[in-house]
Amino acid sequence: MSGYAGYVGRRLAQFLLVVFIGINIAYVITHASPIDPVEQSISAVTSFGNTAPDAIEQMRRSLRELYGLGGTPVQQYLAFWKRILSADFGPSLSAFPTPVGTLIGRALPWTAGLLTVSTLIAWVLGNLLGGLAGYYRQSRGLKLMGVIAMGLHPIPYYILAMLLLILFGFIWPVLPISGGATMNLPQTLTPEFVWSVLQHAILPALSLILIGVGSWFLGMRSLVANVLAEDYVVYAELAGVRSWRILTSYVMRNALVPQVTGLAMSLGGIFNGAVITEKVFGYPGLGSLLVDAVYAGDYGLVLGVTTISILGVSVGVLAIDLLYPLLDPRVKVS
Amino acid sequence: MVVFLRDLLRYRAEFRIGLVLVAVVLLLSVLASFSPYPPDSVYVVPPDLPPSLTYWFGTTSRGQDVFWQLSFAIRNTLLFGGTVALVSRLVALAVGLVSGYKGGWIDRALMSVNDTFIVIPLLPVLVLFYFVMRDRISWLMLALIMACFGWAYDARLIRSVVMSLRQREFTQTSLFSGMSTRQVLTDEHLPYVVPILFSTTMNNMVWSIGLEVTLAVLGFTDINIPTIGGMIYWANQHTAMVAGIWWWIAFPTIAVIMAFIGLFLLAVSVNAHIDPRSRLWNVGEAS
Amino acid sequence: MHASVEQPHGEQDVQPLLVVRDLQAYYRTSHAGVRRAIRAVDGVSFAVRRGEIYGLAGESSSGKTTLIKSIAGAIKPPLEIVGGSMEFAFLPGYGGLHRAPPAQVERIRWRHLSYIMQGSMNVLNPVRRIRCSFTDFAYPHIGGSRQQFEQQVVAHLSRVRLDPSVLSAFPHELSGGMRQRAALALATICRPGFIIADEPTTALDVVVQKEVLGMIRGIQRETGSSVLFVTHDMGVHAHITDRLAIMYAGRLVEEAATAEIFRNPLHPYTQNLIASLPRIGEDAPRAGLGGAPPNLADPPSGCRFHPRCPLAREICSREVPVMREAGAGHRVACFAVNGDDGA
Amino acid sequence: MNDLLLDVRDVSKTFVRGGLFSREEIVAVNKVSLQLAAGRPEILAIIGESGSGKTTLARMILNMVTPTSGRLLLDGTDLAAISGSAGRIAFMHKVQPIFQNPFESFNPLKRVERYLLMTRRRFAAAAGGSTAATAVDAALHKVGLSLKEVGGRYPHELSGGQLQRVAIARALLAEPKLIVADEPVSMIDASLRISIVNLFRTLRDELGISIIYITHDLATAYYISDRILIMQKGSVVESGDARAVLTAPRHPCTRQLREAALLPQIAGGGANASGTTQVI
Repeated sequence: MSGYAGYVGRRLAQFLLVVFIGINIAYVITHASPIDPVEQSISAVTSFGNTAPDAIEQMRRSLRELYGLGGTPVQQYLAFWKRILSADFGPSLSAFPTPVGTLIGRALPWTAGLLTVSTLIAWVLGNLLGGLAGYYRQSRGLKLMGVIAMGLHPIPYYILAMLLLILFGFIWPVLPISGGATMNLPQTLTPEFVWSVLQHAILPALSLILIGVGSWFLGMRSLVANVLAEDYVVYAELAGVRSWRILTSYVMRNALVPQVTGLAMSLGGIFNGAVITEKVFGYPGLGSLLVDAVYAGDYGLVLGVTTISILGVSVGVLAIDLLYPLLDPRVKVS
Repeated sequence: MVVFLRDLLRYRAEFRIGLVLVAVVLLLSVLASFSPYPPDSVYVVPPDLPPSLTYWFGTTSRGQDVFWQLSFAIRNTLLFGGTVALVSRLVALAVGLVSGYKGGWIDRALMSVNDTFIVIPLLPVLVLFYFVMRDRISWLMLALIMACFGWAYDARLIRSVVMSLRQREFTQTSLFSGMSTRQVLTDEHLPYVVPILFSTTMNNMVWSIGLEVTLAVLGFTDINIPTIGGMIYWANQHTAMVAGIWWWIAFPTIAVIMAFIGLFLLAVSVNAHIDPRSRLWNVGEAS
Repeated sequence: MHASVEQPHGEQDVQPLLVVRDLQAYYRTSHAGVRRAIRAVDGVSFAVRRGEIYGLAGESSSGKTTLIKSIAGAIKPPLEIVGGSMEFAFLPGYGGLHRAPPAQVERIRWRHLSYIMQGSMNVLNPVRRIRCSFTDFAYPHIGGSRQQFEQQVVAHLSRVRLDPSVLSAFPHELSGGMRQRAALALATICRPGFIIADEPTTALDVVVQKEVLGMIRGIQRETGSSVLFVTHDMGVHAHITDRLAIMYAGRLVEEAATAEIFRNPLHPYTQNLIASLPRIGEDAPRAGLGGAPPNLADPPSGCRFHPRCPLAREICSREVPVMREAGAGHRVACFAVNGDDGA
Repeated sequence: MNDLLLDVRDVSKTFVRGGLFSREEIVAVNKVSLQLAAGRPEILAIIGESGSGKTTLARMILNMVTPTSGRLLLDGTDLAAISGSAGRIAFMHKVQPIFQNPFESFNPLKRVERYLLMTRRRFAAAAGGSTAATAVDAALHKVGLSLKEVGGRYPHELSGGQLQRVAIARALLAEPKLIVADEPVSMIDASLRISIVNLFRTLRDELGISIIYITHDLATAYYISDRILIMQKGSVVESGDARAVLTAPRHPCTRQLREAALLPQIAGGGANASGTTQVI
């Protein structure tokens, strides 16, 4: 088992490195600005309406502190880390004085739910269909699906989300195109609420799933084509092992291994897609929160969402990495 | 190289389709040089006209000819994607070559950093960047920062190609034939790296253009330079869909989808062509 | 030209297990509009008797791999069976696995016909435990309760001197020799009547090789199986096969008892091949054959060996020699040996 | 010190696998010494099973791998001291490799004569007299080929035997004193193998080149080599005159190898000792 311990150690180290570099990038960006970010934020906030002068002063103080603009560069850097590590991003400017943490806490379940469900559906569906398409190469339906996947995969999330919005918002309005649930429903686990959540999630999830399925489909299809040439598959065919068993336990099972690594590597990109999709469909998750925070000039909120995003995606990657040995027993050796 | 291209043209339908799509988009972008209107002026034509013989793609609510606006936009968008691809290629090539040839702890360190850049979700970081820069953001600045993030995946690919090349016996034959390391790199190994470089360039352009469109429609770029995302941004600002000015959104969308699918098909077909196993697949299917 | 396979000499009463008649297997490709046929197996006839190890020797492009692919029914484009038949005694009337109904083929695979493959290192599914491979391959044929089956597997593993614990291992956890023995156990667990062994020991170190060959011999003798043993290594043939056929450029050139081939080779190719092999304790210089094996997309006319043959004469480039009895159980396809009336 | 062409003194090579968390040391070569005399060309066979370290030893002699400890001297020059392109060229002028897989020895995208011409230009241009093409042709003639057969051809257009001959011709163009051949005939077809092996003998006798012949095949080693070195798990277990070692092996490991080697001859008098169904 020491092999697995070594593997876990390496993955943990990589996780810490990702978080470390990610946070440092955020630091460099926020401190490289040629403009005084505090005054800019304040002017952005105050331009929206009347804010009492003492509230502005309080904002200015907390912003200065938040940006860590006091002291030497080293002190600024350490203060920045302290904030991140204590997950304290101060009060939100746009929803003053609600703490940024509360806002993020409210949005996080929406994003996590949407992202997890749609990513899993896309991954499972794409790999299943791609696997079948690679195995039954003569099937016309699967060939057609390949062409569709080739057309869907390169389209960016925004364009697809917009097309879905046009289709289901203007041309054939059958689905809710905005929000996370019907506005005035109480957010408790009633059947109406759950049904409404599901309905509202269809379009955002669909735009994530369509593109996801396309890319997993193409990847799996070419992986299967390679696995088919492996000796153990040829051998099992010669042994008269049932073709369903060959497809599942020999072909797909082996082709899935790199697709799991692929999932870990593309989590960041999928998260990008979720941000924009949420905005298009007014879904109340992190993406909408981030974009609205920019419009409102809410520095603490932007920084908070960015940090949480980096952390969240890294945790997702780490989780996949830790599960990976279940799928590939060879990991302990290399 | 010539043979390679000829084979691609002859045997890969994807390559032919991709080439046609990219050519159409390129043609459109070249036309920008012949535009009768400067790109940034507004109200030069009557607003809100549907497509007609005079205004092929109609006009916008801001009094711009969609056709000429689109040709500027696609030119800028391609230029943007090209810049990101070019700069990130330099980084990817440098990291991939060093990592692949040096190996050892240098390789391990570089790949750790590399994997980090693959994982970090870029959109929030870019949004943060815009938030800090605001109106000072320029397309070149955005291109450079995207390039700083867009090299990682391709560096890994290049590294794996290089590592396998380094282990192949003909590399030793070349060295023992008295070739210098530089000669081995440029004469013996480059022909294997170039196709990878080409296909990753196409994929990288798809990626960066997609991100640029996303940022632009949110208004997080320099919206005064016409790009595809910028056009959609302005159309959204004027609620073009609701107002029925569909051509303002439809044509840029069609153009950019053509660019995406075209570039992607080029990348896929080159990739498939250099993979010997899928070549066998084709032989099997041909018979 | 027509090569006939008569009943094996002197054993009319025993029906052979496999009879291959005038088999032609080509790779047909069409590349850039140019149709090409690589005639990898072109008119091969032989019979494998019950309970013998029949050796097949040949160089890299001799077509021996294509021949066993055809016999095993692993025929995928661009490979095509153009003519001839391959009749197994346990699958009569079809002339080859590729013509039999799939249900029939599934029934006989592994039960009657099994396979030990080239590069046996990679024949075991890397993400499945060895136990699962045994279940996948053999359980449908053996049946019974799971415990009985497992007992049977364990007992069989002991024949190749493997501990039952390997069943719970993944292939990468075993050494090369252990994997090869596990593959051997897998191929013989159903006590098949016919085993195709394709270079089964080529990748192994000599000590392990000898051990594995001994096990193949042992199991074969115990079960009475027939083995078609294919390898380019003449040392291995000398060690394990009963009869030996030499293949050159898609055709058989000679067939006899293995000892007879080594003591009294008749075909000039075989003669050169045997004479060129160095042996420990013999210091005489040896000469190799000139030239190179032909390109099977465009093979020489007549006897395919004639451009390299020291005994070539005029007829050799014109006509194809057929396999003829040149002694007791010794067949050879050569005009110089059989005389010009060979055609 | 010029009485030794090659002096390998107590070299070891340890590979480290894993990284920060799991470290594993593998001793590939363990304190091996061997000498080749200058001016007295010979063929030295290094025999071992996979994992015996014979290939790592060859790579150290070719300066492709740096030893963890010990010294290698070629013609009095310490391999560790070689630096710069001039030093490298001078080294390769003395030692040239032949690899196992002839199909991999040349870049599949390039014509094979490229390597011949390049070698000639880099190592023997000073020799002057003939043009590069005639020199290449002459080298090819030594291995039984000609520029007419090989010129303009890509590797896939030649057979394995031909490619291996080209590889030898290329090595000859550097006019080396030593050739290190790692399993040079294991992928060559049986009917062509012996002529390549004979070629090595010719190189020794007619061109005065010493050859280190790495193999697992005892029979060819017996056939051409003067001296033999048996390796097991990184160490040399037995060495000496080829005939003596192989006909009367002393070390149990050598004996085991010798017994396991399957020779292409029928043991004893009867058919296959097995006496199964048919004895004719």
